[in-house]
Amino acid sequence: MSNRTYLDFAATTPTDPSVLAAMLPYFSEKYGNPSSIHSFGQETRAAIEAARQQVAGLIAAKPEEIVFTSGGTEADNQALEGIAWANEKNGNHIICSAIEHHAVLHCAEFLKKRGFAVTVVPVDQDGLVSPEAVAQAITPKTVLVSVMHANNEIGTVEPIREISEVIGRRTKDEGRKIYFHTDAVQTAGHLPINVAELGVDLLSISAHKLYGPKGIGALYIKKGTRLTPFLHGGGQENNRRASTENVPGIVGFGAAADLAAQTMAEENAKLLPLRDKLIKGLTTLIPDVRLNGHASVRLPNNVNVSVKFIEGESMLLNLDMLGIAASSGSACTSGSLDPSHVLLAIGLPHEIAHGSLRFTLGKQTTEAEIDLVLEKLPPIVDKLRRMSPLYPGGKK
Amino acid sequence: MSNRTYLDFAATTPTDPSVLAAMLPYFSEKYGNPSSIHSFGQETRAAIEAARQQVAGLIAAKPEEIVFTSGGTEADNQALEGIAWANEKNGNHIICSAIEHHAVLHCAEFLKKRGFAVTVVPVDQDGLVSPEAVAQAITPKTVLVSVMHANNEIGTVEPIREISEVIGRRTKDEGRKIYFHTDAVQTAGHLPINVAELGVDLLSISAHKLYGPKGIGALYIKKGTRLTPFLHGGGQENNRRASTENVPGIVGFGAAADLAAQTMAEENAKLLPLRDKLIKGLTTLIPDVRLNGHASVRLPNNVNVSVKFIEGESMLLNLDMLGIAASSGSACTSGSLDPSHVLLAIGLPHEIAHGSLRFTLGKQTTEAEIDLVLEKLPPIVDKLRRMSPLYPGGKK
Amino acid sequence: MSMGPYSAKVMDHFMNPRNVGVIENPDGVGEVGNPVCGDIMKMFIKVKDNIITDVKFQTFGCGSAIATSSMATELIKGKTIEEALKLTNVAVAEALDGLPKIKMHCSVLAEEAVQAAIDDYLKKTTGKGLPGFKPHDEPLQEH
Amino acid sequence: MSMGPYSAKVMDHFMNPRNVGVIENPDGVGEVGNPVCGDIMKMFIKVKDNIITDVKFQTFGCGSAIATSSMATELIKGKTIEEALKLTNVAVAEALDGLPKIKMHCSVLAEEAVQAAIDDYLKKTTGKGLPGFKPHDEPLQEH
Ligand SMILES: Cc1ncc(COP(=O)(O)O)c(C=O)c1O
Ligand SMILES: Cc1ncc(COP(=O)(O)O)c(C=O)c1O
Repeated sequence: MSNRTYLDFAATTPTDPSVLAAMLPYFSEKYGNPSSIHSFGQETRAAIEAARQQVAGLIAAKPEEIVFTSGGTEADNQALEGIAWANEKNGNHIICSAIEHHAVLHCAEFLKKRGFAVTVVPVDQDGLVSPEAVAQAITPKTVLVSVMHANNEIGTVEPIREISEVIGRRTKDEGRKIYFHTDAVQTAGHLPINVAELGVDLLSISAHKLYGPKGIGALYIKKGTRLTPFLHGGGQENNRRASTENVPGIVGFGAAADLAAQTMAEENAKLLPLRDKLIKGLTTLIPDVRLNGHASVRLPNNVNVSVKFIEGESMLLNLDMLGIAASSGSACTSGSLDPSHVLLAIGLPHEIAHGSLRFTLGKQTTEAEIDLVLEKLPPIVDKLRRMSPLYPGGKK
Repeated sequence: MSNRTYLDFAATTPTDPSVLAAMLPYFSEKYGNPSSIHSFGQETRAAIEAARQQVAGLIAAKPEEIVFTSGGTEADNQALEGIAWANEKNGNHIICSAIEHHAVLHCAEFLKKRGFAVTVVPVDQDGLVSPEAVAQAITPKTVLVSVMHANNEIGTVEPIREISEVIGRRTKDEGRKIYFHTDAVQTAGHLPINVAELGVDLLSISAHKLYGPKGIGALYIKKGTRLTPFLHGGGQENNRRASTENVPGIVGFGAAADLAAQTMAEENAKLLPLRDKLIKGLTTLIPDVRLNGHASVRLPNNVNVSVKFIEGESMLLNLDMLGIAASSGSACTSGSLDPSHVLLAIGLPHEIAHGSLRFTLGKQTTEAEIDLVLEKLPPIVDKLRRMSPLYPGGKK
Repeated sequence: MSMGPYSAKVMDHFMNPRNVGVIENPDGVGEVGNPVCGDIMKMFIKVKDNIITDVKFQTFGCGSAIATSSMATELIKGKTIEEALKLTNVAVAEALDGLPKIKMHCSVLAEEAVQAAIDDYLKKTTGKGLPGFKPHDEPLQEH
Repeated sequence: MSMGPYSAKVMDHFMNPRNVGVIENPDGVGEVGNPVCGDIMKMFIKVKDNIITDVKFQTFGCGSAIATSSMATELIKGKTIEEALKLTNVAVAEALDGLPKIKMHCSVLAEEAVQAAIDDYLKKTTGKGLPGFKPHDEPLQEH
């Protein structure tokens, strides 16, 4: 199908053709198991070590600090469970924000059933986590704090460095390490990242959010950080992640990381005005529309609005009939009927939360596509509002 | 590099070109997130459901009984931890065989640290698990038995159906479910499998062992089996495995499963005589060589021999210099210096275990390659034996 | 273009819903659902000689909420009160060529909206409502 | 073809090991390692006027075990006993352009094999062995 408009880049991105090209030899030609001692194994081993350098480079880490995973979810799960199990004897308290991805929140729930205590720190109406609130949540039992780098639904970028500073201070006071994890799935490859400057011990990435393939991700693990492996088995990834390496996926991830490092600045320079045009258009052309997330401290590609009186899926379906792909809430949960926990956390009432739309822009996005949305959405909203029992203007 | 001879198909297989072709559209063209409601998401959702049918078909399961994972290791870990956590209240005892893959054994070790008791059932000199021994190991606290379908190192095929029968009897006696898991990573796509006939509740598969891509696998979960998810996060895979689906990997796995179902009989008819020629040649041309694993109840592509007085890696390196790729012990552990736990379990002394070689045949294997091994290996053995302090013939 | 997770029939009733709107001076009005679960259906009926002569609806909700509302109005228009009361959620879903499992609760809402309107009509005309009628006010879907 | 995980120097000494074999009536013989760890090295020396005039080895073990044995014999041939005793495992590994981390224990074995042969030689000639010499008999690698 051609002529479709994809504005759901936060859900997933197309694999860049150059990335796919880098991967291709590793399926049927260079297929050795990297753990094998023979030439077939040595050539794929070299390929994954080169990719490790590329991924490390994207976040200014050392290659040996990168462990490849099957995606962002595994990276998040590995971070939480890995630190929790390895530090059980030092404490059983975990802190995360209210707007973390379910890969963090549901994993924290799992640990809660296994004897851990979890504090969920709230956010303000813009979706910002307060470093002070994190500081106050820390107890003598806290072993891990997890706050995402930027939220996948509303695009708010969190003050990770400031949070790391308060954690650092409390670590000193307590005389014992409190680990800090950030889920950078929405920022890696999109915003410049330097792990030392951010001050994090652990950082999650997922390749398919940065024009790499699906099913591959990484966890940055600061040198010296001990964590219990999540996948148990062979000695791969320096005994930190068992299972035969997804060689083509890793190679693709490396290529995507390289490409992102090169094109990030240029991409963002293109996306920012498009994002702002869309925000301005939606909020001025359609009455009773509000922008969700912080007005300026937000991802350069994220637009999230609530359209009062109507529901999100019905807007999405109408847009889809016109070939426009957007999302309401996060892709992972769009099969669910619950309103987004993120939108509730920023204080939206249920019916407004149900009426949210997310447009996330990317490499392929053109101004014509933004104009198309601004042309097509208002009549859709109008039609749905006229159907809605909540719309004051609907009753004659 | 051309003219190389790959005889390490049990470590990993090349992705079949037809499989890669099936995957290709799902990188850069059909890239939607299957959880998305729009057309981009619906087309990939349809693709993974079609692949689920193909994989289910390979083992005579229902599509809804298949959960995709990142590989064999995750499938094994999900089976063990999933059953363990979900049944904690019913019992805390797990049984596995001494020759399980580390993905089972190390996961059992992890659970042992978390309060579970683990019984490791020994094997006989051919690597066979005795159903009687399993029956005797069952206690009122047993929740799970895990015995692999065929061993990856020595190729012995286990009596799964017989073991399932004794477990079924004990389940009746105990009046409570004892789950049965089998790691079929080495058999799926290579031997006909019918989960109902095998009588298992859980079965692990890894695509890269059957000419599919690396980084994708599946766990068969018999209808009605409740298990705690291993990866926590979004609602993918019917709430059983969070994380954005590896769409190209899943599509490739499906294509590989289909292909395997079609070609299995023919492949095995080709491999059996080649395997037997290699076994016969090695054991007759070289003195003091023994076959490891069962003489007849073994995988059609597996040859594992111990060459007395010399060490495995030195043979591998010599073979590799001639372009012949083989393995000593399992690929996953060939970076390790411990002798294989499987070879020790069948009763080999350490120095004999250290001197083992595994040749595993596959689609591309030709008789000329078998002849090449039979021509090249004897002089290598001769040379190394003449260097060995253990070799009686070496002292003039 | 794609039809998302829905049948062609659902998409037709969603994109071109029948009987949308408000009836002035209705003989019965029912409203079911709530903002928490994300679906609200309001149904208006006109009744003459025990026959539903006109019906209109307003819905806040997802695609299937709108489609089931539309289909339900079609299925009861011109029917007697007794016939309309026999309408089940399964019948609505079947008339739409099925609904995704997680959307079946919408058809329940549609059934209840019809009953709520009739309940209101009966109250107004006979002084007492539909015996035993009490719509769900909790989200109905599986969690 | 590939050289596996090893340097070209390691592969050269592995494929073409120097000084393989047995010395009849040696002045000293040492054997270190054991079958459990998978490496056994046996070293034979001929000594004349405190100088190691000939040396041979036999090794059961992996590629680096053979290469380090070979290199160690090269490094002590023609040297005095005192010079040979100064040979360290690090020197052996460096002479081979490095070894993978998990194979460093092989170089330790090679150093010890030299010392064991000299210990035997000293016992035979002076009646007492190398002061404090006691080779590892446990596997040395990390687990
Ligand atoms: C912020 C965030 N964290 C984690 C994930 C999970 O990543 P994956 O789907 O690759 O497992 C996602 C996306 O789905 C995300 O947006
Ligand atoms: C029997 C067996 N189980 C499990 C595994 C693990 O599979 P994977 O490497 O795909 O995680 C393997 C292969 O490595 C295997 O041979």
